[in-house]
Amino acid sequence: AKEIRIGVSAPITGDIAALGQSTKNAALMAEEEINAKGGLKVGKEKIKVKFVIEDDENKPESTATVFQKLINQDQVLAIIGSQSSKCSNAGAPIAEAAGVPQISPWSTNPNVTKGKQFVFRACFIDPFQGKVVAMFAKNRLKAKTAAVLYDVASDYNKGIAEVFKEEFARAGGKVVAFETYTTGDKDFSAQLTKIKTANPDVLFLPNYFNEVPLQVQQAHKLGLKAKVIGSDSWDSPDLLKLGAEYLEGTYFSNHYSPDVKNPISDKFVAAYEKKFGMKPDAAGALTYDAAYIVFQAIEKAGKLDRKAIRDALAQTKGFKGVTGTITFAGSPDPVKSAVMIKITGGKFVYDSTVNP
Amino acid sequence: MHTIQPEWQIMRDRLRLGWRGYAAAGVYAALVILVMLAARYQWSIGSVELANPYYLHNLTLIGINVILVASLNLVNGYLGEFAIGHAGFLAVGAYASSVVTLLFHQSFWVALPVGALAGAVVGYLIALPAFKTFGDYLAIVTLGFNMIIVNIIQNLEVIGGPRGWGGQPKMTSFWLVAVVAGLSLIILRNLVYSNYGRVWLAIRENEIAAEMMGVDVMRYKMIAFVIAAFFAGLAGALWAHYQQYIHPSSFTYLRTTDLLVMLYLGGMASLSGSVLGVTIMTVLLESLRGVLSQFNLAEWRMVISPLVLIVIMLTRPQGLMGNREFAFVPRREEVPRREPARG
Amino acid sequence: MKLLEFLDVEVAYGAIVALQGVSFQVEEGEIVTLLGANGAGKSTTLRTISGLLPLRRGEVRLGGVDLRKLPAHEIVARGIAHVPEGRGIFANLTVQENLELATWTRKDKAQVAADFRYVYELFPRLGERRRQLGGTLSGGEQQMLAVARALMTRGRVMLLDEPSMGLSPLLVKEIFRTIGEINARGTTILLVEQNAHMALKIAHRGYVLETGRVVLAGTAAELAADPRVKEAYLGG
Amino acid sequence: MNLLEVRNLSKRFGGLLAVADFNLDLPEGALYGLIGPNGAGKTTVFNLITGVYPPTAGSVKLAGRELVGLPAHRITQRGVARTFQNIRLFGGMTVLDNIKVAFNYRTGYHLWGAVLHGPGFNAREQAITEQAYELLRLFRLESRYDQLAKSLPYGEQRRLEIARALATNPRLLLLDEPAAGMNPREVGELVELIRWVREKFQLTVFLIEHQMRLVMNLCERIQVMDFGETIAEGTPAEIVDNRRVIEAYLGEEEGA
Amino acid sequence: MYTVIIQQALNALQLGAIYALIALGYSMVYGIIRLINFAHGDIFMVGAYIGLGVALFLKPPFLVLVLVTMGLTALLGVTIERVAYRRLRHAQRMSAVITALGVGIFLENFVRAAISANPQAYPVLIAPRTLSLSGVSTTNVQLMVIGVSIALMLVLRYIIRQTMLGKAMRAVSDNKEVVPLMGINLNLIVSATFALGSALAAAGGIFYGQAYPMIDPYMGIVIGWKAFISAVMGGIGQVDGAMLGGFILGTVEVIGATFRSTLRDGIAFAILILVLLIKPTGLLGRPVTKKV
Ligand SMILES: Nc1ncnc2c1ncn2[C@@H]1O[C@H](COP(=O)(O)OP(=O)(O)OP(=O)(O)O)[C@@H](O)[C@H]1O
Ligand SMILES: Nc1ncnc2c1ncn2[C@@H]1O[C@H](COP(=O)(O)OP(=O)(O)OP(=O)(O)O)[C@@H](O)[C@H]1O
Ligand SMILES: [Mg+2]
Ligand SMILES: [Mg+2]
Repeated sequence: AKEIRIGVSAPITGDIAALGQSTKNAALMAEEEINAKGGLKVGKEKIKVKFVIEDDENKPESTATVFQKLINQDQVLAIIGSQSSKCSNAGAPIAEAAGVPQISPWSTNPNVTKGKQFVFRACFIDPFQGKVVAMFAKNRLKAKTAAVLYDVASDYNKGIAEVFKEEFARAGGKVVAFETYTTGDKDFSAQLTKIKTANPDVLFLPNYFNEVPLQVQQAHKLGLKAKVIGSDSWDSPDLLKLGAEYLEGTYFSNHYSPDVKNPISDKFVAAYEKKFGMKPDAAGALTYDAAYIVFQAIEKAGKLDRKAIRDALAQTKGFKGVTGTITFAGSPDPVKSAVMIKITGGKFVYDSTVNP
Repeated sequence: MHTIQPEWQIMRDRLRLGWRGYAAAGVYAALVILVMLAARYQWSIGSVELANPYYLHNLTLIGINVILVASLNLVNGYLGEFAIGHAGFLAVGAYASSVVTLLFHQSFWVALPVGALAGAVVGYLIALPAFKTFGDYLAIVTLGFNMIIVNIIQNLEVIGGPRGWGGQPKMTSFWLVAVVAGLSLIILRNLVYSNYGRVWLAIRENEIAAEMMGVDVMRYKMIAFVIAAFFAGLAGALWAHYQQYIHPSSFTYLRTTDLLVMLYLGGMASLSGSVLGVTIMTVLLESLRGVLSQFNLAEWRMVISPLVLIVIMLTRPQGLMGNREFAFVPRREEVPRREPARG
Repeated sequence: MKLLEFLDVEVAYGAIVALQGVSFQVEEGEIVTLLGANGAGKSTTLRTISGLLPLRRGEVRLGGVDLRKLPAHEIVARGIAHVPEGRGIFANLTVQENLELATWTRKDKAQVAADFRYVYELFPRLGERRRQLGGTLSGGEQQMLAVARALMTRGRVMLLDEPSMGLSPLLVKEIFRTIGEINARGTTILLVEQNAHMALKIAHRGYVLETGRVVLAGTAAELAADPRVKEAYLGG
Repeated sequence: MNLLEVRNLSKRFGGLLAVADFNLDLPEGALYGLIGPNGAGKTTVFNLITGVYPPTAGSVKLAGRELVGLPAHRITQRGVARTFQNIRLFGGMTVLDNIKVAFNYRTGYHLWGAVLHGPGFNAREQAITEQAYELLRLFRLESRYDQLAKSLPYGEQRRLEIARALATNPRLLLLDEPAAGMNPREVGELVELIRWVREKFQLTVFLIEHQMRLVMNLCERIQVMDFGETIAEGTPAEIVDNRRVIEAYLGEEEGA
Repeated sequence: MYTVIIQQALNALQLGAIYALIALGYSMVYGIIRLINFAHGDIFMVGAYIGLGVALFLKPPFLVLVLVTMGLTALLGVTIERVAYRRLRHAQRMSAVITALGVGIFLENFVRAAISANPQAYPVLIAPRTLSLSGVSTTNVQLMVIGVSIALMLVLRYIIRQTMLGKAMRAVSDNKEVVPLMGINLNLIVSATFALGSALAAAGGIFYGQAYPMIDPYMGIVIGWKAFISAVMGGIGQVDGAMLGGFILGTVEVIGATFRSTLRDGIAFAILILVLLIKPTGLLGRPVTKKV
């Protein structure tokens, strides 16, 4: 039987395996939904969709191999992935050279799409988010001084941290401590002790959800008083499981909030919860959106041709997804709004929307 | 000595490459050409394309890893040390060559030797203090330098820092890797079957006795280490201009661990073992990928592959080819089938 | 009474057959010596008895009990005390600790204490150096410790593998004197020696091994007088 | 003319004075012995001469040139070779390669030669192989040339170790208990071998041994150590009658 | 300023104690059978998961929980030795090391595939209390981690120095061929070694879960390497050395992070290399005498 194959490159093993799992979940869900409707309508016929999901181990070198396999062995029409920017960066030259449209759900580093014809993303980029958080700290929280603790070995964390530093200073604030650690660390007390001496108004932690609880907890134990803010990497149901009490009253920026009345998002969250027994994280939601953007593009292209799909993708306009409205007009980086979420009563609660 | 002429005949022949050597080189070259032709004219059996770019990609990676593993074998197999910082030199080669092409806008043909030499120079600087220690202490010192190299890269914004660095021109191709890997293997083989290889093995077997044979142990250790670093640098330069994007996380101990597994799987002190180890590991991991993704079981790949590794090690503890070579790797004094005749 | 029996034993290291059908026996209370050139299979014989090597064929019996299926540590517990070639001292344990370990299987606390007194009396040098690490002892002292350790296992049969190797003439004499003394107190001894002169002096009987076969057997006096033995092992 | 002159050589390990004021004049072509109880410091003297340990004090001159301070491999290159009390062959290498290692500092080719395996390289390697093989022949080991050293029987390992030492082209050969673990007949053969080697290679030999048969048969003069100190020195006949030597080393009756 | 120094010292102690606990097991297995058990970090991880399971399903008192977890993890360690290492005991050293790497990767990914890739929150088994004294804050958990690991070291030290088992273990490390000739079952001693080392790692896992209450399948990798580094720095094979090494690595990392956190790893390793250059066999390692 004829089928439409779409590749997914996900970090199923390795340091962000949890994210790989939600990527896989979201992809399979999209696959199931579309096939339940008989598949995609291409030209006159309906064709079923098959996602080929491969483990890129969150390693750039493995991602390259995965892309080669997906493109040449599985003959996929498009690739969703990878999640971390370093992996998308390693895959992008391959997709570009082979003329296969690639859409990364979650790679926020500006370089990923730079100079590429075939590479897109479903999320906003680091500079935007860094600016959103800096403005929020300055204007909403009325902070005068700020401290940052981030993972120096991770491009994502570092990217946002630096934009934040710049934007916060531009807005008239002062960054009094700018501390780092390395992926896999569990003890941050040395850095936090140093931060404590600088006595900042806010502490910005643009780090992954599996590290943030330890950081806030240790900050708490050291008696740090600063308000804590974070970024989209906080978004995971596990964040609260791991340390709700210390996170009370903290804020983070995100791609979307289930609280914002949006039928698409409501439906997605409900279905996901039903199927997998947990709330989806942003990576899952973005993967789901990416899948549907690709679906739409294939149908619009009207033929199973990579170049045509790419052209259709580039014309995506006003796509309504779980994470908001996505438009690729003239740029592979969508112009999207961000939301700020506050952790209240052990829950993620929508706080405000920041438009670009 | 007239009486021992018959044995001499045998040995003299073994000193040369001999027909086996030429045959091996010929077969290798023919295979490479075949693959290239298959790629060029898209030969296929049924619907299976023979030189599918994915296969070509894996062959290319095998070639790069062969350079890495075979050179690491000098230090860990022949010299018998336990160095676990090889990924550091890979990083040096990758980044140094990228500096040449991306920052100085020079040709890749300049960058390639620069990468290798940078590896060698850094290797030399590290070997100086590292060989003051030995055994597991040497392991930690080499690991430490590897981490320091990665940490320095993370802190250098001009070369991308933790974001990684992309945009290298795609200069490395399958045929280039095939040629470079082939030449590297010939060079390593030549070294191994010379005074150097002999002395390395002697140091491995008994360092003090080697010293009593007049061996400047430190010097020979340094030579092995620097040569290994040279080839790692070379591999790094090739790799950076193949993948067109490099990231510090690709050069940590996890990468070195992969190399060690391939090395010891193939067997210590065996160049054909290194080739075999790399090939088998790559083929194993990729075929698992192929099979498992059919059933959406990608998450079991890393569960099954270590089990296979363990079973192989338990059944062949010395590695697939430990201390042995395939017959077609020409070697002096290989064991003759008959006792040498007394003349 | 036959205490130790070795019946038609074949042992191999991979493809190398080290013993090809060796038979001999040791009576209770005897000193029996095994002579042979380097590589004849003497050490292999001892290692087979104490279960360190598996048999390919044949039988080993201690007081009628088949030892073949037992692991080495149980064979020791049944009364074989083996002083290995090269002594095998635990270098980072003290003299006292080396001896204590040899009592691992023993439950008779009182007898153990008495045995400690006995060996320290037999080897006063060891008594002086109870707290010294085994590895720092001189060669002769290490040899004494190895013998003492074997005594502490309370073996009925002591297997000694070249106890005089590397010792000064004075110590060689002392070791042989001690072997005689241990035997006089009731321990049966199977002695492997290159120093055939001394071995035949204290042994009751002996066997000569050549490339894994017994080629000669007899009383010590017979062997010492045999021209072949004279030629090959006594240096003419 | 003395080939080896050792003056006031001492070595201290922590609190232990392993060698105290050791002196030796070894004439060119001589065959001397060193005996003494276990732990007397004999092997340590060899280790000091060959540069394995630096001495605490003293000097060692080979043909008038100071050896103390040189690294061990330089001392070997100057012409001092040795064997070890417990055999130290390159067990995992072939018999022939064991010998060929000794040529490492006079291969006559450099790294480039080895990398390229050019004609010069091949000629030199062949010459080395020929010389090594010739040595094996002299030691009746040629039929074993391609076996791993560790697979040889003990006696042949001893022979190989001596052959390997000779391959470094020494002027002075130090043998540490060459007869250990040999039976009397084998010792007899070893005596002949050492004599023959000395003639054939024009060597000066200094050896440590506990088997008096060998020492008395072979050595022109003997030096006796105890607790690091030299307690006697003389011809074999003088030594066997020396009271102190009998008390410390030989025991009451004549040596076995 | 003083408060910062004291605070940092406490931080260093806690981090060091965790490294030290795991380093102990590394060092012991190494000291006795010369195997760098690269799976040890993952045994620690599994120990933490077992502790979590026991806590969730049985809800026993803390002490019982620790003992049960130690027992179960010891069983795991013994099984791994039996299945994966015993056959390689007489093979060249590196074969077993590579097998250990394989076992480690297997454990990580098995736990991930079988349980979840998501990090798990660790239940609070000891009610945390923050203690503050003139600007220095610590918690009872922090003090417990430090205290218990020191206590465990003392126990281990006693076992190895004074008991027959300990003597037999040291004998195996000196000369394993001769051990059976003393009537001692070599396999039993090796199993005991793995049992002890794994049990300690399990204890480490639980204390870790109290100090950093979040565990994931890959947490053993980094900690494992650092424990290995600690063990080597202290002089591998030395129980005291492992402890010392752990504390020093903890301190060095804290100093590095305080001084310039982006270069922390670089600084930490530079210091480590320096230590090894000055004392090439680790701080408490016996100098290897090249006895000739
Ligand atoms: N571990 C081993 N592997 C292979 N062959 C061995 C091994 N040990 C001994 N052999 C061989 O078995 C034969 C008998 O050896 P064994 O050690 O029993 O001799 P031996 O009579 O004790 O000699 P020696 O006087 O040298 O101690 C020899 O040919 C020897 O090379
Ligand atoms: N590296 C070392 N460190 C500490 N002590 C040492 C070292 N080498 C030798 N010794 C000690 O020095 C003394 C002399 O040892 P040496 O090996 O020279 O004795 P020897 O005369 O050769 O004895 P044997 O006849 O038993 O071989 C001994 O007490 C020995 O323990
Ligand atoms: Mg023997
Ligand atoms: Mg000696």
